[in-house]
Amino acid sequence: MNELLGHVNYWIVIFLMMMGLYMVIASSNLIKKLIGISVFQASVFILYITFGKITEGSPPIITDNADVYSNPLPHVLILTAIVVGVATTSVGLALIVRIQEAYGSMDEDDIHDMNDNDDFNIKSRSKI
Amino acid sequence: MMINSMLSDICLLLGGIFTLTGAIGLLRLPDFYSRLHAASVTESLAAPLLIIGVMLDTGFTLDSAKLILIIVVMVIVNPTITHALCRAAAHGGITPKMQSESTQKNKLQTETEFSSKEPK
Amino acid sequence: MIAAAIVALLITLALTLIRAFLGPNIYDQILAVNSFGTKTVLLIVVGGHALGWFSYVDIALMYALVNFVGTLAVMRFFEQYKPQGEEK
Amino acid sequence: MIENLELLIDVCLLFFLLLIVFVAIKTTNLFVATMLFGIFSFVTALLFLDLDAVDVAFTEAAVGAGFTTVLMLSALRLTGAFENVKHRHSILGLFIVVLTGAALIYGVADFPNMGDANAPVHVHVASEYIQLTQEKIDIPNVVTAVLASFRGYDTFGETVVIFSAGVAVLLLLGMGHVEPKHEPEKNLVLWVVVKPFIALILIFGLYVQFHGDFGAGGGFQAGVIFASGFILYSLVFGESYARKVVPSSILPRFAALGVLIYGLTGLVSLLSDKTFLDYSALSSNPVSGQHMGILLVESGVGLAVFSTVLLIFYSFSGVNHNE
Repeated sequence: MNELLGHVNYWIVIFLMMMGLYMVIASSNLIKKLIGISVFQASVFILYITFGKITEGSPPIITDNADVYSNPLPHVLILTAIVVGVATTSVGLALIVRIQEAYGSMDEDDIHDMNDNDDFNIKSRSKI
Repeated sequence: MMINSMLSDICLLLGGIFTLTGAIGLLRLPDFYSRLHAASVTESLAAPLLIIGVMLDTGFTLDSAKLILIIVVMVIVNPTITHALCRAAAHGGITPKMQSESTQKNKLQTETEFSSKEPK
Repeated sequence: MIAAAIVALLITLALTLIRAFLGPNIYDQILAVNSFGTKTVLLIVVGGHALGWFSYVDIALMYALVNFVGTLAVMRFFEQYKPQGEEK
Repeated sequence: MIENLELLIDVCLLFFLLLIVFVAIKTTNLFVATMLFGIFSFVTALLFLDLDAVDVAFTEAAVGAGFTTVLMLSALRLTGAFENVKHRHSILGLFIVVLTGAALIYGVADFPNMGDANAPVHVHVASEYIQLTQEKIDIPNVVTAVLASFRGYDTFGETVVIFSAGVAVLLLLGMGHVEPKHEPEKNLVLWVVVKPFIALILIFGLYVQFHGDFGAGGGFQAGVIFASGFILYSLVFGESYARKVVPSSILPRFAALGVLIYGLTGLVSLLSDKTFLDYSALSSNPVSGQHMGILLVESGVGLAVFSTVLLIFYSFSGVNHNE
């Protein structure tokens, strides 16, 4: 029982991670792919924070009435990773907006079809 | 001190009951506008009750001032959101269930819907 | 008693989430999402008090503000999207 | 009792996350998927709070739930297509995902239990950081101390990454201009209610910025909160008014200034024969030098994050990037 409860966080995090991965593979829409990547990212964050947790520990802010503190290092790494993650997401969204402007579609399959079609290539090049 | 903790318990209990009622209403009521009512039960009644319950238990510190600020924020923000959402829905062409057809037929309709539409 | 309130809030969150998934139209879903945010704030206040989370009040205040901004953004962009959809 | 409650909240929230992602995969409406991602961030932040990571919860709530949702929604408006998303059922993809997942679950079996105080992560540098913070820096929040001082070089890199993301978005989209048809409708109730809230958000942002040494908070969070005050203004009153309050031309300069403040703080210690970003050089007393350095560096980070976030929001709210 103890073993089960101690590992349940890891298992659910792996489920989440795999759902994010499936979202990237299975949806052809680019924005949904980006959401899938963000879900994957968030599951990694949860995994790191789970490592840092100590039972009966308090947050790593020094007070008089606590002597066991959770590990501050994963917190620092994830704090900056979240902000960097949103910065990269915004660059990805900007790329998607440009793709939509050039091709008129955000669907990966449609874009591949258009790329195979020579007529479109000429048209889009002249447009860009 | 005794009275404080008793009052706090009562507030927390009432708040818990009201949040649950609101959520059940949000799930079971037949159309959008009535669900809006159910949701506002939580937001304007249960939220202050729960926060006051916590405040009575902590005693008066700097945190109490911030908790009062949270109550003020919630009491102002949530009706505003409800108003804006209601307006958007009315502009978006959502009609209340009762107005669409004659009252009697509608009464029957909602009753059958209530019995047939079990939450999953 | 505070444990009972926490359990009630968790059940409430689950029920609200179901409405957010089912919601026959988008307005129901926006309502459920906003309501979910409000209940999260309550869970932070009650849970933070019961479990002794550090500076939970600051975080609860920020959640309330962020929830407001988020819901306004959702409504604003949804309202503006509609006329374009009808043109097509 | 308290441990059981913590565990109950933890497991419930994780199941909520699974449900949310499952529905987000299924939905064909991008608008719904984006909103669900907003709640996903909220629940994640709550989970971080439950796992004792106060600062991370703060950041995730401000950045993930607040800013990312706004950003994705404005990108959806620019692209203009959000319904009937095609979903392909990929058997091969499912197979790969299940296989990877099974391998990971097999690997996880050796991990120490959650909350085990003797796990390998906790026996190394963590206790040193906590001890050294008390001795050398003397501020209560260990996360801020590690972030700004012990690993200050790392954080400098991250600030530069954020700055360059802002530059990249600017190169891709440009500032554009605001089209009148995109302006919001007049709504008197919103106008009246929102005005005091903008002041409240800005003051709260300053509080988070300067309270970061003692409680949860710091430059990253404060920058995003401060920016969301202006984002709120622009959502309710219209982008053209917001651009009159904060002109779009000064934002790139502010972002660069933030990074510059960070770098110059490091340079000062370099000039007085100490290593880069060793703040004890800033004052005759090493401990107060550390305090001063952390304050300077955090304000640099706050300024850079604020202007980059607002810059990205402006880029996504303008239209007609082609011309």
